[in-house]
Amino acid sequence: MPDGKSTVTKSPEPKAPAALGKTTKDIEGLNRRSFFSWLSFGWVGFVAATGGFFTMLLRFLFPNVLFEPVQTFRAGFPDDYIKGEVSTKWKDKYGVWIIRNDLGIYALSTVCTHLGCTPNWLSSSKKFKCPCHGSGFKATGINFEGPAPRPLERYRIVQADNGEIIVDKTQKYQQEKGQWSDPEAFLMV
Amino acid sequence: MSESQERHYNILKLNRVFAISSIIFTAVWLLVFVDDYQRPWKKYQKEFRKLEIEKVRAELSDVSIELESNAEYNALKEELSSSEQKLQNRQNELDDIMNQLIIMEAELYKNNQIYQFAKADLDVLKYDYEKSQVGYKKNTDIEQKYFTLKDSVDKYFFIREQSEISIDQVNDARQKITNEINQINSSLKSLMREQSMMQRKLSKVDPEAMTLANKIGNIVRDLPVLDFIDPYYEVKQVVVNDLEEDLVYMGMPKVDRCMTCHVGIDKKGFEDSPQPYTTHPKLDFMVGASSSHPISEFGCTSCHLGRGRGTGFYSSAHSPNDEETAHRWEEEYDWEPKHYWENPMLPTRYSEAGCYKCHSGNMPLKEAETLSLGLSVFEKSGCYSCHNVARWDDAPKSGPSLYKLASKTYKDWTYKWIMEPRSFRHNTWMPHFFKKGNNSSPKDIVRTEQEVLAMTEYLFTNSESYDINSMNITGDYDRGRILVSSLGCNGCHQIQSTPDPDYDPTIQAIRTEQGPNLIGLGSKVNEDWLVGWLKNPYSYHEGTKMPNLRISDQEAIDIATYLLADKNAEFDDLPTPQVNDKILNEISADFLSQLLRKSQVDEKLSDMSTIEKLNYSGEKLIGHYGCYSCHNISGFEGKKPIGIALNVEGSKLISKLDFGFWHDEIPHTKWDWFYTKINRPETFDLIPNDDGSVSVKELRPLDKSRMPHYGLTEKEIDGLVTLIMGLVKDEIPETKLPEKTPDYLAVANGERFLHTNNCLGCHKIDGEGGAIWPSTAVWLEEIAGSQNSEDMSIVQSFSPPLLNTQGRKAQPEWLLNWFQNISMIRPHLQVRMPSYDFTHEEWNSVISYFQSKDGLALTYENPHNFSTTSDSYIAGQKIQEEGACINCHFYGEKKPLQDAITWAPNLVLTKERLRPEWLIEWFNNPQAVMPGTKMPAPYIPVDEPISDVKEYWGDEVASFIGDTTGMLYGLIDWMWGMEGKEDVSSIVKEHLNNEGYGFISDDEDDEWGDDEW
Amino acid sequence: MGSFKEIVNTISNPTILFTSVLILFPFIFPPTDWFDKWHRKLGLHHLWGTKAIIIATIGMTAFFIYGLGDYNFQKIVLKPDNVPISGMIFLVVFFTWLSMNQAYKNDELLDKGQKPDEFYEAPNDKVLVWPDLVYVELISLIIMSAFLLVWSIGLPAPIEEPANPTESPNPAKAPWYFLGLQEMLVYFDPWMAGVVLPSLIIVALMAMPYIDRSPENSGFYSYKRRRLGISLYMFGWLVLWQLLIIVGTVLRGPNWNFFGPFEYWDVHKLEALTNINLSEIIYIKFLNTGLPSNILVREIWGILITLGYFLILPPLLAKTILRNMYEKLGVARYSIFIVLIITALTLPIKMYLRWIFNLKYIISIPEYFFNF
Amino acid sequence: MSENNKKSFLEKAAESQVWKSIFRGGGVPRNRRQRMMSVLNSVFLHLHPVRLPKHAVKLKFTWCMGGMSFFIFLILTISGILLMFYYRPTIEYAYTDIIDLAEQVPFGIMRELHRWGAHAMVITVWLHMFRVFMTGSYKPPREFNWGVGVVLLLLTLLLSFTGYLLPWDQLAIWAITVGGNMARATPFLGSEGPGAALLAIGDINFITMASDARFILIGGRFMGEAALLRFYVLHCIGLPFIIMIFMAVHFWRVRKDGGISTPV
Repeated sequence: MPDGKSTVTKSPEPKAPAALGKTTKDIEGLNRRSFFSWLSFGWVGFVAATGGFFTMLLRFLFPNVLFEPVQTFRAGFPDDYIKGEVSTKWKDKYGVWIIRNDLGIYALSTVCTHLGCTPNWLSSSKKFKCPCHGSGFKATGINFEGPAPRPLERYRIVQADNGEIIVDKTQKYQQEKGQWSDPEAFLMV
Repeated sequence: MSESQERHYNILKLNRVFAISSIIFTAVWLLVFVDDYQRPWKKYQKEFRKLEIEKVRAELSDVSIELESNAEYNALKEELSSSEQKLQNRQNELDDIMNQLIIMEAELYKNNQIYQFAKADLDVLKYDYEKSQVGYKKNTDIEQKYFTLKDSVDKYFFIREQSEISIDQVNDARQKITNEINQINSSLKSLMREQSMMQRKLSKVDPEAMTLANKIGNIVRDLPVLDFIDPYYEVKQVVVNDLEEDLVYMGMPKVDRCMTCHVGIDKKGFEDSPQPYTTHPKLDFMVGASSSHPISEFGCTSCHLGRGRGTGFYSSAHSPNDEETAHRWEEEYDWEPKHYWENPMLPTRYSEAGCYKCHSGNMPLKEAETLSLGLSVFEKSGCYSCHNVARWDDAPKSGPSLYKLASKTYKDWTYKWIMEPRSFRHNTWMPHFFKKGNNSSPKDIVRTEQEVLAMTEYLFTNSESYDINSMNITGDYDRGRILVSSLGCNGCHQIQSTPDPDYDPTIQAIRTEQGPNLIGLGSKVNEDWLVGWLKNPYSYHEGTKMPNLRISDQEAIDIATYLLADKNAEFDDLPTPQVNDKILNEISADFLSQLLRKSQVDEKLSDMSTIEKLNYSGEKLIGHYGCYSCHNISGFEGKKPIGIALNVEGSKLISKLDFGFWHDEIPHTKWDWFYTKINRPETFDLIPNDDGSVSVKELRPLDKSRMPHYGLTEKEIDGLVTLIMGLVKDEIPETKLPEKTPDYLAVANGERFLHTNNCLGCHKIDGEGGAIWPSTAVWLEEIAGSQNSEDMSIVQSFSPPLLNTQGRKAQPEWLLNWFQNISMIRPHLQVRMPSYDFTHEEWNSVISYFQSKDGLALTYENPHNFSTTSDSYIAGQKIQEEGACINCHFYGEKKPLQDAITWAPNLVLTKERLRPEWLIEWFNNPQAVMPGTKMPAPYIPVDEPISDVKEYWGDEVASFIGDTTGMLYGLIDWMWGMEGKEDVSSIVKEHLNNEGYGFISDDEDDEWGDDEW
Repeated sequence: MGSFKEIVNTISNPTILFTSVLILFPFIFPPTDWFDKWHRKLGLHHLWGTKAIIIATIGMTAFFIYGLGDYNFQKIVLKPDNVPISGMIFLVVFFTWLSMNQAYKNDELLDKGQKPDEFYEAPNDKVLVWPDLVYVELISLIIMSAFLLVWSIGLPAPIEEPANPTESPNPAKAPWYFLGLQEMLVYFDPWMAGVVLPSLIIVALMAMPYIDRSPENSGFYSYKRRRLGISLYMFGWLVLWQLLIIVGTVLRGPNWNFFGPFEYWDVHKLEALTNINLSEIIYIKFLNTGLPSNILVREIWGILITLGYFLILPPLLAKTILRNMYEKLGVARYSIFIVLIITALTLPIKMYLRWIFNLKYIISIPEYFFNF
Repeated sequence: MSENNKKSFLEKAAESQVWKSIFRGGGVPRNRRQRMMSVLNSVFLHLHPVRLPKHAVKLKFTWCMGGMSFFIFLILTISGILLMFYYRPTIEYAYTDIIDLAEQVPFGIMRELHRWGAHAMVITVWLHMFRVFMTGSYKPPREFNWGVGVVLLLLTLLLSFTGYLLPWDQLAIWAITVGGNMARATPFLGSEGPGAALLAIGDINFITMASDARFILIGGRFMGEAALLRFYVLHCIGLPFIIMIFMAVHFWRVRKDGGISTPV
């Protein structure tokens, strides 16, 4: 502190605080071990309590219930879906097509990968056709005509304990990233 | 300078204090964590988990045992091992293929990548190429590049495809080898599906069925602090965004956490488990995911009320069903009524109140017996007459019209009746206004007597004249008795002289109380009036619900003779007091002083004669007690009812209900207040004493509670309280209400119409109604002995017809016509369909109810075409011949061959009356359409060899062999071709007069048959 | 003039832009004597003269004014939240110049054996804070407040359509001061670009005084004596921080594709997605076998390269090029310093690997979200 | 008397008891002592030393960027408090409250001031750091204060980032979504971060969307009401509280570590 001395404050130099560990005449006779253990007990306890506080703080930030819109829904049983057909049952409510083929069941997003319109399933020509700009997708979700840059996305699909299908929209699988081979992108039945 | 001089405290001591306080601090923090971890609901979830484990284990062992004993399963298992053996022999071959595949798949991966990358480049180039065409300068360079690349992309595509094809070929080869084993495996899998599902389920809940890692995870996931990640025991909740919790100034989306403890509420299989684990008792109707009220869309408290966010017994505002439960709860759960929450949970006895929020337009409400009973009682008691409820805005007054009272009855009777209706008719719906707890002191009685005298006087003075022709025919008591029990009077009226100790109020029971209990009429009405009334009720009171039964003069006299023979001597002997001027003055003064000063009142009174005073105070008293609310009384047209409106009574704040001096005697809940008010309306005028007696508050006569006493049973009051608790101001969004399709509305309106007009007092529809049946049996017993009356099929055949499938059955034009012009259909019936004065619209609403109920839209229908020369017609003729329809049915004026007991409608009517489509249904299985009917399915040759059919039934029938419907259409063609007399009533009458029904009876002395009628 | 726009569009392509900046940078901020020699030979030291800043200011202003005539440029630059960036560009250029200008002057003074400019009075020659400093502060407060108020009046704060979590805008951009990080996402997985690298920036900044701990040459502007330090800092601050922000804000359009400042943000513009992992290059292109199914085997090459880069390169450098530095700093400081530097260098390295070899990831274990 | 008359009104006022009680040392600072005292005795001004080396008051040397940052912080605090009177951090109201600030609230320009001030502060803090680096002022004995300064820079960015969400428009939520998604990739602690999958016992994953680092930030698995509230609390209470503590340390250490950077 170069200019500390040139200030006009006349306050006396603060005395060095008494070091905690320093023995004095009064305590010289005492057992050093007990002296240290009290102090260390104290600090250990204090640190533990502080740890408790921070644990509380962290846990406090995770509420026990969430008020989030449900992103998963139960889509009935596998037998509700006919092999080789596209079910549009959940299109309006959840934005999902459920398709069953010879191997199993998968859930396709109804959002066109071009500009986000909702294509229609044309059962006669076996394709999804987007009414906005004419993108076409096969029943697998693969794009084959029109401006859509990539295939439709698939959602996570698993089976509940009672055999019901659960579709989880929080998890998407993109074909171009090779994610369709993920075990939960496809339900084997 | 020694350092110790600069210290005040001994540092060692401070260290010690520091250590102790730190340790205490740590301990307190631990306590905080323990406190947070202890949640009241956890023990229930733990307990439920045990139940679930037990259940799944049991199910799994059942399934496994079943599987072990399944022959197909065992065979498949053996097959599997043998084909595994076979496969082992070809293992080398398979390994080769697999190695080949790996190489080829690597090839494909590469080729695919080349193609994909080239295509990606091509797409970019395509964009550039397209973009380069914008504007004037065409870039041929890009164009050329684009097309060159396009060619090579096509080439790469082809290469990739080649790889794919060769892989497919190899795969095919592999599949050929493994085909057998795969097939066995897949059929094994499908057999074991249930078992593996159970195993999976068990491994999720049962630690013993878990892997070691999962077992550890199972513990770790529920440790304190870590239990936010994926706890097994957790607060469960349902958020219903469009149903709102009323927070006074705003609605908040409903959040229900009831299932946190009531874990089994939506799971089948816990029906017999104790609370709170029990499955919802009506899972298919409520709560269940596939029911019409799934828990995810309706929550719990939207029906049951309570504090849905609560996860503790007390904090969720449970309400006990009765006092005993309350005591138990106090002991077990430290329960007390939840303060600071306006809508505590409804006790189970009132839980149907929730139904009314959305289904206020229905009657009866399916699956809600208590509420339906409440609605029925509310209507019968005429509660709505004094207490406005929007639903009954247009309903007629519930009591009989008093416009022409003087022509019907006597002053004395009227006085005694008003004073104490139940002393005349034990189960009347007319309530007691007097001799209640708050007006029974001798002083009160003296005044009451004068009040009633005044009202009687007013009623008679203001009664309109009504001409009655008296007839000079004598009636026969017995004939009257038989007529009353056979015409169908018992669908609406009882004749029950003493109270039934086993009376159980139900909608069905109340149906027979549509009209008054016909006892003591001799004390009440005069004969001429009664005869006139029976012949045409509408002429006495246009709005009456009593229909016209097309009763002849003789019949009317007979019935009157029978009914009037019953006199209530005890009632007749009750005294009628004299007019007491002093009291009358007091009464008149009470009313006059509302408008005038004391001196003016005295002056006015001295000017009035006794009769004037009687009439004056009578009018005022009728206004005061609100008699006009239920009865038409001249001088009170258009007056507002005297009670408070109940439209949102269930939402009333409890602070607005005055518990008077009863705050310690009656639980502080809305429903207990309502119950008390209905059960003993004067309660809040009384003061409870310590010894159990009551004293009356100091009240002026006009300040006393006027609410009358109905003498209802506990069950009926519960129904009313349920209804009142359902009258709430909640705004329910359209999405949660039943969809108001035309069909839905038609059915709802129809059901209400049928209820209001008591159609189900006589008819039965889909198992509901038919209140008259027991009295049919009584009548049968009388005329044909117990052998017949105990045979339900005979009782049914002599009761009004079932209305099942009526919409599909009848041709609407005919039905409308018939309603307005009733004629005989079932020749054997004594019961008569009355003639109602309903309008066209009303009848049409009934018809569209029938049609909508059967899913039939009102559309134009093609007439049924047929030709009398067609094969079909001739076949039909043959079938009716063989089926001997003539045994029971009239063919025009041709009488059936059998006795009248089995008679059935005239088939000539059929072509106008019934729909061919329904007839097919009917012929195929009469019992399915009308359970209990005596109609057999017509016999048609189905399984017989065609040659036999040709021989016995003829070529025409044979041409329809294998076509059941075709044959039945033949029958219809034949009926459509029938001509003849439609109205056979005279023939029937003559036959019955001469030959009777032909009951097979022990008692051969059939007096009925001899009667002239 | 159309071709000027095209030239600007072309040279602002990250590849060209970054490469030219990378080449020019050591000549502008020479880290060593050799570069300094060329710096002066090329006359680049005139950049820090008075004329240069006047020309630069005029040039930049002219460019902006010219650019605002272009619809596409205008649309990006005048987006309310991008306005501070334009201001920032001027400020950064000016203050870089100001500091370098003073540093060069001081360097000359020091070279002459004189004291730096800040010493022209004796160190103890002090002035009173009241009123000199307090007054200046008051005035700056007033000017700053007035400036902010004028800015607020002139430019309404943006409010777009109501939040819609289901409809993401294309492109979706982080706040502008984080766009440097978002730009790094192109080359790194989020865990690197969004978590590790930002943390390292903080750590590196904090560690700086503990690595460069000689108290000399502090308290005045100077370049010559802290050449390497300033050069490195300038590279991080100007290139990896400011430039990436500008690139991320102005030059990245729909689908995070590159767009020149005068280019229309066409959603349909495509960039070939032909990136390939190291494992694929090795196993598919070179070895012609399929990808091994074992993750460790599949990624062993990438793992070896990475380990080599982080574990073998530092001691190697310490023995060779950076011997002097190693000896000066000691093991601990050197290790921290070198790890920070070579981690920072992974960014340009990966950029070039991407541009040259289409390399996506050196290590690619998407199964565990570990891509590097 | 006549002497008194010559005193200006200000001087007279400065001699009053009221003045003296408020401003210790008394009088209008005319002489050296008074000037020193006016700095020393003011709780606000005594952040400064009494005297400074001459070059340290030269704007060319200091750029005044540290001071500017502090001033902008004050402006942001005041305008921020004003905004809190009208802004409600719920998804129902947040957006419309901002519109009302623009359209209806008197001097709703406070919102513009707050937003542009925030951007300006980011820039001034950066430039302050740049200046400190260029003068070598991070070197000992100021190395700790440089670290504090780095923390202040980080807090400034976080304050700006948390405030960015509050208008609850498309710009806001998508900027925060992009930023917040990076937290998801935190190694081990983010649900999509490397190594998160290793933190599992059996079938139970310990790092999921509902238990990772991003969740702490946005209070939910998806951007929503909880995120808005958390950002609001952090922006208005949490981060200002922390930044003020660090600012106090920073200013204190500027004095204690030898005042404004001076050649050694």
